Amino acid sequence: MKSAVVVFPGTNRDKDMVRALEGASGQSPALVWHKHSEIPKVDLIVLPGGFAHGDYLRAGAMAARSPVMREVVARAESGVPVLGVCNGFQALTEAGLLPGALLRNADLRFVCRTVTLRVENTQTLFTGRFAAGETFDTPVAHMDGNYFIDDEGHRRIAGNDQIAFRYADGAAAGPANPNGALDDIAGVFNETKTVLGLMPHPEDATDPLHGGTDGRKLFDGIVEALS
Amino acid sequence: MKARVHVTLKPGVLDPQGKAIEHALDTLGFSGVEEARQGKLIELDLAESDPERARAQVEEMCRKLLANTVIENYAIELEA
Amino acid sequence: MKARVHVTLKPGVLDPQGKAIEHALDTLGFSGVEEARQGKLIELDLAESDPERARAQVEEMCRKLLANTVIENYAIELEA
Amino acid sequence: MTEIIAEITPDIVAEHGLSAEEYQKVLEIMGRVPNLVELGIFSVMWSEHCSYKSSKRWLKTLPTDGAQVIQGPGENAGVVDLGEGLAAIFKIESHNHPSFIEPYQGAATGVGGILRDVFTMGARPVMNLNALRFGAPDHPKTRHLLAGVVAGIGGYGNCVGVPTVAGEVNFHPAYNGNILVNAMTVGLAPTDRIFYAKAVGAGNPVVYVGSKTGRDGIHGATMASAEFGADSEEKRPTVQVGDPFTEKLLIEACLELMATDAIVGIQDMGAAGLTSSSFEMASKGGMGVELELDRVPLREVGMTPYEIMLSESQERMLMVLKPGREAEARAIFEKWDLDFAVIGSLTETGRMVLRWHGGVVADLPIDPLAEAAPEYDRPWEPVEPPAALDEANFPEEGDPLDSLERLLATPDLASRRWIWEQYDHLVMGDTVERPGGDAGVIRIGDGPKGLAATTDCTPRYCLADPKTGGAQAVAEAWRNLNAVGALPLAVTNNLNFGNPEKPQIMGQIVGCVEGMAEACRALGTPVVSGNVSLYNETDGQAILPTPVIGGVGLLPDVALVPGIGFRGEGEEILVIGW
Ligand SMILES: Nc1ncnc2c1ncn2[C@@H]1O[C@H](COP(=O)(O)OP(=O)(O)O)[C@@H](O)[C@H]1O
Repeated sequence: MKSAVVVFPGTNRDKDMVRALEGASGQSPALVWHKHSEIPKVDLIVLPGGFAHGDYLRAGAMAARSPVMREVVARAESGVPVLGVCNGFQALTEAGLLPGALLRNADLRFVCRTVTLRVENTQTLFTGRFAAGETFDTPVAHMDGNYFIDDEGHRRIAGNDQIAFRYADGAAAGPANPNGALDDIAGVFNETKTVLGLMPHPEDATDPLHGGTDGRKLFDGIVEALS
Repeated sequence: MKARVHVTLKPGVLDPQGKAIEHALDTLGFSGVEEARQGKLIELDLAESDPERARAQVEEMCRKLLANTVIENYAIELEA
Repeated sequence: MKARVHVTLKPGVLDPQGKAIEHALDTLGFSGVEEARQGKLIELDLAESDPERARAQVEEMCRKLLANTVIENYAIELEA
Repeated sequence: MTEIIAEITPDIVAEHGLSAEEYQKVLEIMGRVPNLVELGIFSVMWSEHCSYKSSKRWLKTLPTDGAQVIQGPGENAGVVDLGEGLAAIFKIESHNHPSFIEPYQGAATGVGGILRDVFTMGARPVMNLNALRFGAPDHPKTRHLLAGVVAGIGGYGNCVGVPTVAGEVNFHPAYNGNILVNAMTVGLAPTDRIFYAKAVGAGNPVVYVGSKTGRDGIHGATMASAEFGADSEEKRPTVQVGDPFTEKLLIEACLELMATDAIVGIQDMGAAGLTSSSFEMASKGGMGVELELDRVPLREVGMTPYEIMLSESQERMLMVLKPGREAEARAIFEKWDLDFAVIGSLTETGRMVLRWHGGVVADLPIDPLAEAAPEYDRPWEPVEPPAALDEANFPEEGDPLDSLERLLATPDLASRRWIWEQYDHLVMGDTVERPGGDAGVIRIGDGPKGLAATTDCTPRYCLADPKTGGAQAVAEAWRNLNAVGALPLAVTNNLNFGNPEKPQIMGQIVGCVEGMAEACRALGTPVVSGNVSLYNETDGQAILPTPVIGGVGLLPDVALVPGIGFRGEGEEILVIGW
């Protein structure tokens, strides 16, 4: 599987993501700088975590409007799978590739801890390795992860199986839902399930040193689907 | 000319900052606050001096960047 | 009655958000923006209906909570 | 010489924090009455903050050598050899007064400052730590200060993308009016690419990079050394706002340029900004420097030379490049959307000459000023050992489980999860031991080696017996590193004390430093960097003596980190070294 990781000024989980992709696919992803308007031909485009442009104005807002995003949107529309993690998820919603928006955490504090996710749809190229209803542990680290969508949108994404992951009871010492997200939503797909965004960081749960390797299933599944 | 943009959350969108302000005001003993909402104020200094063109420009800025219309409304005020 | 509070950074205080907005607008091709500053807009629904008492209340809220007077100024508008 | 101000009055001298004798020295060095710009430069260079005038005599007694030490105190940060061509670069620094005035921004810019000290030397920052002291939990200001400081540390470190892996927090009424915010950064660099602040080579360009200069924190350096009074909240505009996004860009741009061989010397603009950075770089290289202040990137119109030289705007660096490398460097900084300006050059005159609007606005000798920086052997009184406590005065303890519960609920022992969950402690993907254990641990590169770090101090011990307290802080850091399986290598320290002009306070400093030195010698962990914060008093009330130790150690294999949790039922519990 060939992949590309988009790097914005302020991206800071690019290295974590590169390692996870290398681990799963055996190939080094291409790094694409935000000012570039071209992306090499790849099987997967990834927007990693961080604080692109400082998250000033709104998280992901400025990243979503950088030159490279025009190409990301075009590729996504032509069916190339796109994965956005944390800041990448925020940018994908800002760019209109995913429904909803990510608001400030309900308690207004940054949160970094391990949470448990329940896989809500296993019939996608991203989640094929998971069993229906399976839960897994992965860290979160964000200030704006409070997923919001209006009622109509909520019904639509629920009806169309676009909810990818929900926060569930498990690893966390605190409440299962770390940020107040609507309906415990931690990740969503686009209509065709070729674009996935999620707040948690599966890339930081791929090495035994991370305290768990549950995140590998996601990456291994993607590689399997796209190779 | 100067433009002032108010970006506010749409009705129905959860406003954690507003809620936190309500709560803090209450804790501080300010009792009569029925609701608090927090939005953004963006002040722009524009080279454009024609009000109509300025407004059109700022409208476009709002749609393209300053507001996320999935969750936010915006209002523009111009000052000479 | 309703009150609207504008909280802005004092002149001279670094405004990273404003700078970033300027930069982003420029990248998007909006050329004539000489300066952008970002502040907060806080809207309050007050039980108080007397304008003078309302203003005095909101003044105090600003000093005690809504503005960080180390680096911010505030301005109050009342709406009936 | 362009006229800056007509007359330097005794009031103006006093406002600049210079004593009558110190001003006399200024006159001798200058051979004339200084103008305001020059006076401002003397003032910041001779402030406690920059000159360590009260503590220098005692800092010299600390052990700073060892086979592992590549660079001890005196540079932006200390450097320790990790073997296999890698070095750890680290330092701790205080941002106490600014954090009391504006907790979020004060703490945030404290993190920004210590990060710059470390990446200035060529290191990629890999761990942040902090040591915090607040007033009584029920004091009306404590909640606000704690929440603001923690949010500020997180707000900056999380955005920059450096994991905050450990720290400590204590509460005591002695900090009610004077909290402590000490931030530490540990970075990694190849041993053959370490950068120093020494400027050499007449004619070499002096380059300014980073953010623009505004009227931030003018007089901040002198404020940080002045005792607090009731009016201190009036000194507010001296607080600076941090821009972690720009810092992140600055890290990446500097490291990119450092991968070439274009840099001769580099120094961050910390307290006293352009003044201390240019001054120190020239002084270390025995050079003179000429700056064209018109070329300094400015954020505001109408800034004066005085303001430009004393501004403490954040996220700025000063470099000396090899001749002809300007274009290459400029391309890197412009790629990262940062300001880049050649603002002057090195000379052989040994003088600092500042030009502005076609005239000379300051002209002063560098070495005499640096050498004549005041150094005081302040009178001190040994601290009387406290009377022994009589066991008979303590009530019989009841049920041990009850006592345990009560202990765990005290603010000084309670879980710090609420704090460290607000810090991104996982970014970079190398965190092995998260906060909550004895020391933070990260993996170095692809492993198996790891690096451990901790911050420690028990102020009440230091109050009761400074020497033992100083030694204990080192020993505790040592044990915390040991407990995660690391071999302690070296320490950095942050000496937080009250007003050194009081002999009792000076006695605490002397005692703590003595104990610290003795323990460092005994344990083979030299002091490679540090920071001193004095005058931590409010209305004459000093804080507890708080000499914080930041320790760094090396692990042969991160897979062997024991971790703090009991692993399973039936396992034996041992107590060692009782
Ligand atoms: N300000 C802080 N930042 C990060 N971690 C912290 C902070 N304060 C405490 N911790 C972490 O919480 C744990 C317990 O803290 P503390 O009780 O101060 O530990 P100790 O007494 O062992 O130094 C430690 O792992 C420490 O690293």
